[in-house]
Amino acid sequence: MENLKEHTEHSHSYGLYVMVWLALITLTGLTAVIAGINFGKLSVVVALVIAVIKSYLVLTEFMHLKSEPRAFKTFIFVALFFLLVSFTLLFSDYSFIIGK
Amino acid sequence: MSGETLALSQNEHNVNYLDYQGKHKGIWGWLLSTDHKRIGILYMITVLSFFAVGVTLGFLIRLELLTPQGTIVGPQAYNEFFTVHGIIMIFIVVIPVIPSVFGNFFLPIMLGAKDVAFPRLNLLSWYLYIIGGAMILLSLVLPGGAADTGWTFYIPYSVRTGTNMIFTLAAVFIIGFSSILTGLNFLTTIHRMRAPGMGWFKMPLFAWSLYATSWIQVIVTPIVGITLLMVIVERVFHVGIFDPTLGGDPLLFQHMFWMYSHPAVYIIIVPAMGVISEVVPVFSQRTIFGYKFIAYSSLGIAIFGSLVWAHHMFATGMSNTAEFVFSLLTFLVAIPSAIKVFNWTATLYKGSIKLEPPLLYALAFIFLFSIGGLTGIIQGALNVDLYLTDTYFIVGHIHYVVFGGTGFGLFAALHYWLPKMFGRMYNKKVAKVAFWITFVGFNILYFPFLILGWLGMPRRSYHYLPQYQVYHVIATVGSWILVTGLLIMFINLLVSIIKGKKVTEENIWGGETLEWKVATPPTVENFEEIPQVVEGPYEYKQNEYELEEEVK
Amino acid sequence: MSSAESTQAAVIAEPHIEEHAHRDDVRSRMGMWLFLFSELLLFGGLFLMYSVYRYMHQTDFSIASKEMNTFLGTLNTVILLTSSLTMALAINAMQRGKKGLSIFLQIFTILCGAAFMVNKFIEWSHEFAKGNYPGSAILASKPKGQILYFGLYYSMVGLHGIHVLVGMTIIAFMLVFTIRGKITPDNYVKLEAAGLYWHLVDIIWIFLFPLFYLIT
Amino acid sequence: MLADASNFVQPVDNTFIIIVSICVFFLILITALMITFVIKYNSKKNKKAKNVHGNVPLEVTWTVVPVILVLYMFYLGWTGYKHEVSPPKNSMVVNVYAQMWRWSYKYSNGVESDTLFVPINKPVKVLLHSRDVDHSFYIPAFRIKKDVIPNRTNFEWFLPTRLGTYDVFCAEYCGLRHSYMYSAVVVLPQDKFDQWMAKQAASDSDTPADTTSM
Repeated sequence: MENLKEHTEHSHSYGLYVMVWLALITLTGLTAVIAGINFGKLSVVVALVIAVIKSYLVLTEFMHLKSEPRAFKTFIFVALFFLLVSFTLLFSDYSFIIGK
Repeated sequence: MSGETLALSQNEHNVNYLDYQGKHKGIWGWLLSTDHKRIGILYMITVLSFFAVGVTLGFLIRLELLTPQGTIVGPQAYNEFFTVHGIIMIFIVVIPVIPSVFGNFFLPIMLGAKDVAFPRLNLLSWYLYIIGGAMILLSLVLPGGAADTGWTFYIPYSVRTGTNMIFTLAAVFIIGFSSILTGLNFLTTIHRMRAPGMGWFKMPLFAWSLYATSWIQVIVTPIVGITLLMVIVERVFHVGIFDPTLGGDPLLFQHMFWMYSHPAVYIIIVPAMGVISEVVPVFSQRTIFGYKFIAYSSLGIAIFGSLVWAHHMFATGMSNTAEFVFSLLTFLVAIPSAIKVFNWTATLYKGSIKLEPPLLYALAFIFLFSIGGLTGIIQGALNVDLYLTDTYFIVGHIHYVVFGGTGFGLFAALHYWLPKMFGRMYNKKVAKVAFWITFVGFNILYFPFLILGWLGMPRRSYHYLPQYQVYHVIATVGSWILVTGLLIMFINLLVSIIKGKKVTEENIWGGETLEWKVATPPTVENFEEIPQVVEGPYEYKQNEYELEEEVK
Repeated sequence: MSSAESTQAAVIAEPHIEEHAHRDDVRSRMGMWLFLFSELLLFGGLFLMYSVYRYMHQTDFSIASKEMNTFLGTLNTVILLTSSLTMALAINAMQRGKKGLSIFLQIFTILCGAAFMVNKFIEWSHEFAKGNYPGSAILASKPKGQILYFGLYYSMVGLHGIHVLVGMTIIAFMLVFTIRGKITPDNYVKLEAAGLYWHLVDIIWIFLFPLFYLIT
Repeated sequence: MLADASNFVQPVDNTFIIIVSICVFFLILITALMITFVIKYNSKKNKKAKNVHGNVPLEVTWTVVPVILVLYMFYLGWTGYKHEVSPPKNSMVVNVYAQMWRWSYKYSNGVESDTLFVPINKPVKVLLHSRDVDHSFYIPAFRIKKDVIPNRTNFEWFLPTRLGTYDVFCAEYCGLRHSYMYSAVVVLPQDKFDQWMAKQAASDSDTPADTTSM
């Protein structure tokens, strides 16, 4: 399957890139504004959610992940999954130590 | 282009890789070669040289421990010896050895490719590797002394000690980088360069094991890289990261360190398991038992092995939740290894077994690795681990896994593939004698460690109480026997490379993987034509035809 | 001239296609992506350390982050995002055979990187002037959580800065290759790889920005 | 040879022996099978090999059986561990200070000592403090060990069950004289312990400068 996609052309238009860029700038502004408002504990979550959305845009559009073979997406998933699991396991120690 | 020159140039590519004269002549033809086979040989020479240094240090450590204190060196020298012994053996020898030497040489051939995906990157990896290795060796002789922290570099001692820490840490970082590059090279090779017809489940199990290993390398090596880099930064700029005087948590260092260094055990052992999965069916002349179970268990080990790091830290006072989770996962990670051991044993069943040197080493691997794995299980039990951790029990365990496992896997690979690589056969009788001496010496050396551990002897101790001496003496005598065996083995192999009996037949042992279908030694391009793969790697169809004949 | 070239092209067309088929762009990009994962996990390790310390010292982190210049941080984010856009456009322009435009966009990307570094320099010298640098007595007298905050700040932002410099160097090489005609509309995988690296640097900053500048 | 002097000796030894027995059984099984096959199916005797591709029920068996066994081992280890981290409320508290390369002990009444004196059959809870690098407080005769980490206070408890003097080691490598970082724990009858404590307290009050230096 991978071989078929070997010569996929990335025919993205300039316009699409500029739109993505505008979205990224808007989201940056949004993060900065939201940081001013005190959401308490939620503010980290909100900031990270926005950062994830931004990274998703960069990954799929600027880095053309959406037109790459499926293996590439699996790779990303593996890497992020590993980080997530490590994070969880690491906090199985820390969150309970502080809680004591 | 005239027909004559065309024929000549083709002929040049059919010449064996040892005699090939490319753009660069003589030694530069090796040092600048991007041929995966030549790079494999470069690795072999360098890794085995480092192995010799590591063995020498280990030998000296054992000599020192012959008496309770002060046999040949002082405590500072002793601490440096066991540290450098650990660093060399772990980071420079057993982590790279099988992927870099045999992976480089045989992975492309086994997949039916002409080279790895990124040949120049491959050469770069080797250069990074020898730079790192040379730095470790230099640290031994530079003023200030070699690192004396143990190979684990635990904070805060590693920010306090006055030895050449920065140099050593940087060296390990560079070697880690080399390891990452090799890993991504292999992953890309396996994904993109399999011969037509070679689906994932027609890949040899050695390739499967390298695939799993490469993933661990690419994913976890950066974590230890950044951790060690932070220790350097902490020492140089006094940046507060781990140092408790700057608010840091020394245990976070241990978490980050083991997040890599535990999976590193699987980087070490899984390729050796791949070798065993090649050797056992070939010398039984039958198909492997449970191909898919073995392939999947490689991946299973890679995945679960990355999730059990904190079992090195049961005694550090982690939260009960962490102790629970990591102990449970530790027990579960034993399962895929157990599956492999059972499958290898079952592969011998109803085979037509030739007890040649490679199989001897492979069987020794299964035995010694089982002891290593089972002693690991013992330490998975929390209350037992609290007693046994940081004693000689763990030193015995790690040597059974790493030396008994990967070491004997390496010896099996050497005896299995060297004739193919150099077209010369070693003396089999001498090889068998060397095997028995090595095997016996190994057990005399390391089994007393397990007893010492149970008796409470702490590890990394220059001095010990007299009640432990008898076991230390036995172990030291064992080290002499082991070194004798190793010397005989390596001299035998070296002599064979230089003036052993010439072998030209392609299939020396009756294997069915692709490396046995190319010339001995392989030509520069490996294959004149990229082969079309139709069958799995260990079909031994002949057996089934014969069976059908019998039925008729 | 042009007709002579085209006939020559027709003559060598077949071997050229063969060579093109032999070249596996997916393979090159796969190698690059795998390398990016290593980079991602390199920073991932730092993010893990960050999360632990922030969890342990929440108020100290918040207090220390007040020392940061949010305006410069936001400006730098915008600069880096823009450079990502121009890098993507540079590759796109090359695909369409617009060499001149691509060269211009690559130069613009490098300049954005330089602007980012200048801002960083201003920020860091400001912090140094205040005494918030590793090893200083002023920082050492602060609560432990704040020492750790600055330790992580300098390590993570510093490492990211090194990546920006490396990225700029790589793009500079690509610029030379483009000018010399080594990167062409049907062989631009090198430029793509450089772009991937640059975007990764951008993504890491996307996370660093809220985690260091916007703690409430 | 190995002393048996605390309440944890039995559970640790039992767990160890049970797991070792299971392990030895499997080791012997594997080794015996390998040797049998190598002899029985040697190419001299068995010229033709037969292909056995796999056997799913067998694979499942040798996956499930080990899973059950390791879960049982986990249970043994976990219950033992739970016991070791649950000190009784009435435990006597002793602060242990580790530094390169010596141990010191401080009782709740301010008495200090280089050797740990404890009364027999009374639970003792030790709080572990490090003054510099990582150490590990290890008493083989009691089957306990816990790391001593700067910036953290770990604890450990035990119930001494036999009179005598036992070794205390540092089990975490801590530099040049790590292996000389010995100390001893002395288990005394209650009355002897009280006498010792009274004597120490008296001598401490003679030299008050010493106690405040901690």
